[in-house]
Amino acid sequence: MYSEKVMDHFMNPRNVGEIEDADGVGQVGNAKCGDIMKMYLKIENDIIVEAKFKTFGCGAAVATSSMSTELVVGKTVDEALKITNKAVAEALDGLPPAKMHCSNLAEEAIRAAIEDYKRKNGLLSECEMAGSCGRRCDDIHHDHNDNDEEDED
Amino acid sequence: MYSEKVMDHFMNPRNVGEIEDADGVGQVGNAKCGDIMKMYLKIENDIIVEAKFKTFGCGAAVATSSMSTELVVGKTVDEALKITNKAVAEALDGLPPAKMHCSNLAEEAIRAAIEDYKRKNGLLSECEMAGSCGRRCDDIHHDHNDNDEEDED
Amino acid sequence: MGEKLIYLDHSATTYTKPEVVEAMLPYFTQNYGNASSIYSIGRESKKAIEEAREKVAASIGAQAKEIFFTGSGTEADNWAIKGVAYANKAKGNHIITTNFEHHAVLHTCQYLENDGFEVTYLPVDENGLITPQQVAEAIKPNTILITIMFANNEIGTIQPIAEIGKIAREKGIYFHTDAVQAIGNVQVNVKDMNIDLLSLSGHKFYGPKGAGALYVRKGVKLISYMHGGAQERGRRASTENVPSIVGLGKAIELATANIDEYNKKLIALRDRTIDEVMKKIPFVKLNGHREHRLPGNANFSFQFIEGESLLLLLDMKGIAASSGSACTSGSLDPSHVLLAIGLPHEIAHGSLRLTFGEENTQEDVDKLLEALPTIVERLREMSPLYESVKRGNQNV
Amino acid sequence: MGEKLIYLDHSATTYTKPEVVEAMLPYFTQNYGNASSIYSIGRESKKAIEEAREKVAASIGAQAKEIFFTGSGTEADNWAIKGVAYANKAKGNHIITTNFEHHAVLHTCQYLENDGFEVTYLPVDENGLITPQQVAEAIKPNTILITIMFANNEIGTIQPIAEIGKIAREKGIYFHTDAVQAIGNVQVNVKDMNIDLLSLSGHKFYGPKGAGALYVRKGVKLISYMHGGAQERGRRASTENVPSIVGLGKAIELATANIDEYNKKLIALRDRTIDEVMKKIPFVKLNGHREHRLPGNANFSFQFIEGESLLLLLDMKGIAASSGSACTSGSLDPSHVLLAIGLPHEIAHGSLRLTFGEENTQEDVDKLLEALPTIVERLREMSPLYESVKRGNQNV
Ligand SMILES: Cc1ncc(COP(=O)(O)O)c(C=O)c1O
Ligand SMILES: Cc1ncc(COP(=O)(O)O)c(C=O)c1O
Repeated sequence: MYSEKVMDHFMNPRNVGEIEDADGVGQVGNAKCGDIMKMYLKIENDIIVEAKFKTFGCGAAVATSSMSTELVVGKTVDEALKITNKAVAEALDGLPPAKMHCSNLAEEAIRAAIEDYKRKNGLLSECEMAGSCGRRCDDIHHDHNDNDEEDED
Repeated sequence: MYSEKVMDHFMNPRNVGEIEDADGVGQVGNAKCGDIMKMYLKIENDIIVEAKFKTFGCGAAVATSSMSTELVVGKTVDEALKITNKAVAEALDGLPPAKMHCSNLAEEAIRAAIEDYKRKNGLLSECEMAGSCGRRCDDIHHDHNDNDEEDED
Repeated sequence: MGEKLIYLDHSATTYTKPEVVEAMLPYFTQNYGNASSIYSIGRESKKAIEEAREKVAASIGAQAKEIFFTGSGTEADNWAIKGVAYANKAKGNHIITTNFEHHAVLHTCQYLENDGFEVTYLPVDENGLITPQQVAEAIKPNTILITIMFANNEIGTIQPIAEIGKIAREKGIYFHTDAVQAIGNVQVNVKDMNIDLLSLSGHKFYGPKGAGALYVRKGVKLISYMHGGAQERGRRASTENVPSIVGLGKAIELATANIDEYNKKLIALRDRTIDEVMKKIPFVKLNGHREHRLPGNANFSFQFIEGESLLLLLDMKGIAASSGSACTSGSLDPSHVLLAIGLPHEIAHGSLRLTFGEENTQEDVDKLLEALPTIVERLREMSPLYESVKRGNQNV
Repeated sequence: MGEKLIYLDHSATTYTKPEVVEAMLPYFTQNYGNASSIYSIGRESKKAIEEAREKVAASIGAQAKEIFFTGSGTEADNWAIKGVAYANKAKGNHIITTNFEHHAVLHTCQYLENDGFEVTYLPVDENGLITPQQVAEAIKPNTILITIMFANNEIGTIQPIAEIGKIAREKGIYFHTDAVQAIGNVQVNVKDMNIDLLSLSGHKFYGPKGAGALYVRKGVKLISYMHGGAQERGRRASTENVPSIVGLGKAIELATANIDEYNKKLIALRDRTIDEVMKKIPFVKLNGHREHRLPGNANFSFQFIEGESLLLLLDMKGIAASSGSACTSGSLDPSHVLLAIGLPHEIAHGSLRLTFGEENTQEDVDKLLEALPTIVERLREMSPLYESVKRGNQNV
């Protein structure tokens, strides 16, 4: 099901934990849906120097969290914002179709943490004020039961 | 499916053939239904001294024909008329449920031959004039297809 | 029996090839994991299933995701027909089929007739063929499905499936074919032939019994038939039957790999049988089309005798075959297929189907040709119908 | 993996016992005859099937002619429910079931709701139990069927089936029970329990996958579900799956022969697991009734963690188990069973089902008890939900 890379990041997640004096913290997802990702960023001179995470979720959620923290470190805030869910998934050698939403969660967690950083530092443009939270479960999961019509995968 | 006795009578049928100068000949069944039994009797002093048959039909039809000829020989006409389909089937150590109609055919063939004998000899009572021929296929076969209701066997 | 069995009933069912059983075995006792589970032995089952799916797809020119495993050919037929009918009833309620389909199709259509659908049963000709023209003419504005079998299980007739598919596609009507007898015996390509749904069954090509598949072209509207868990991408419920699916995959791979060679072999057995039987035995009729027929199918009607007796006597000689006689079909009438090609009841009762397969040889045909004339003659001698013929009253 | 697999997912599926495979094998390659055929190898198949039917019947206190073989437990459920519904719709259109049935029952009922039937889904209590009283009160003049599972597949709760059967019989309403999880684990007697229809499935008691049966009490009005040939006395079409039927018969015979001993063994494993897990791990809840549960079933919810992660880490330790997490159920929500007993979504996601079987030992439990607390703790350490708990904000 999962690639070796996913399993590696799940079994040996990088950067698990909290950053006490984080410059940005973002939490996305909700327990009802079965996954929550919390991302902590340390940012110096617009560059992300440290990233940590905590995740409640499936193997893919943990692995994408881990991979995201690796991807953002060393990047500028703007570069980090350009990390797409696709990039996270690719860095993990792919995710099963049903798990692609986990990579969305990672993308959203980075955005949320950066938003928090910007907010704290008065850097938020107006359009960014519309947050990415408040997803509903059915945005992310597929209902596979009695799907009598042709599915789209 | 078939008892050893049935198979024996099917493989080695007794009394196959015709009696040229038969005293009674009866034919029952029809080709449309898949079985025809023709019975020849030689009757002397009200006693059946010889019986022969020809049959178009399944294994059970052949075996019951053969058994019937064995059963009638040596019997008086009245005794022969008392041979039931059950007796024929029992003499063969039983028949599969779906094949019980073949033993009816045997009983009918005996009756028809004796009727013929009586008719030729002016021995027919009025009520016997109503023959036993003219069966329809569905009197004898069961329809097993899509029998959604409980069957009665 | 003592002697080697001469099995000439491959259209009823085949043995499962030892290589197929071999492929299945690990999935009973070792890799028995539920394919919907995420732990290792579950994932192995899943992988095995997907490999089998690829094989089935490849053998009929489909994509893997268009293949859904079922518990039998009958289930595939029920699903295809009911599934399309109920999914598309807003569009129309008319179904076109033939009057000599397998019961899995016929009884399903009759069931739907009781539920408000309208079914046209196209009559086949004396060889069991229908024409694309007949199909085209039967199409009405409310037609939602055409279901016509690829090859007939009794008389072996092969229909002009590609031509029918073309008509259906042009008219935008779904086309299902019951290819249970065709797969492994003739080349089938669902794309080239414009087939939207296709049923197949493992035990007709040396795979396991209780293992079928339905091909559903991407885009076809079809409701589920077996409701329950989310297996088969949510479209066919029930714990995946891993060993049988693996066996089906292996069998179809083997069956389609050297189909041309296999065909040649069967045709040689079949043609010699047909030619010799027609020559050696009087009052006999070949049922089905002489050319457009399954490579391994020979079907005869012998007048004046009944099929079950014939089978029993063949069985005593170690030859296994089948008949369309009512006595062997478990129903009131002789085979509806034989009646559909216009045989009178009494002739239909005396039918014999011989279907050749992999392990048969010309020696088997020798033995058959030695046994059959004697048996037929023996039964005729016993038949009151033959009497009159011998007496010259040949009203046949 | 290296190490021996510790398989704790017997409710998902069991391996097939070697004796069962042994019993099946001859029917693949040697006695492969079609059971509807009249020649020798066909008759042998028929005989084998009827012997299996006797065994299934004997194991549940039924008569052989009341047993019909199907391709799975799911098919048996679909047939029973749709078959009774459509056969009796002149009498009424109301069906009573529970809200925590297996999907094979639940989705079938939902399908019928779309087709004009009315379904009452009785709510189970926090242990997954319903009361006979609840059933009695739900009965209406138009009720035609009560379908309630014998034992739940996730949390193992066993219902008061005999009492429900009594009520149904008194009211003259058909009573179906999905006993797929019960057979081989608890004593079942259809006569004593007044059961009219019962579904079972071979792969839950060391038989083959793709082999089920439906018990139909003589006299029950039921239409066919699988339309086609005249197999199973004209009530369930499709070429008989002889090897699987033989395997089913053998497996049920073995499973019911020493069921008491088997139960004792499983209960010992289960009870120790439950007691120790509850003791060793904080923030855990046992799901299902402590007493009225399957001998081999332990089901927990661990707060703050998600089930799939738990399963993956257990798998790395060579332990195979399952979860009601949405991530593993392939659906939007976590297990409907866990929601039915009132668990909040977030708790339901952290569930773990352990189901013991024949080959498990107390050493397996040792290993589980060694691995599980560490794994749970590890995941909790990673969980943002656990943070706040540790900080004293224990709103749980
Ligand atoms: C309670 C219950 N009912 C029905 C089924 C379906 O059985 P099968 O997988 O044989 O279709 C299962 C298992 O999957 C089950 O646990
Ligand atoms: C043409 C045809 N369709 C359908 C079936 C049914 O297949 P199964 O026996 O696998 O249910 C058969 C064979 O029995 C068949 O020959």
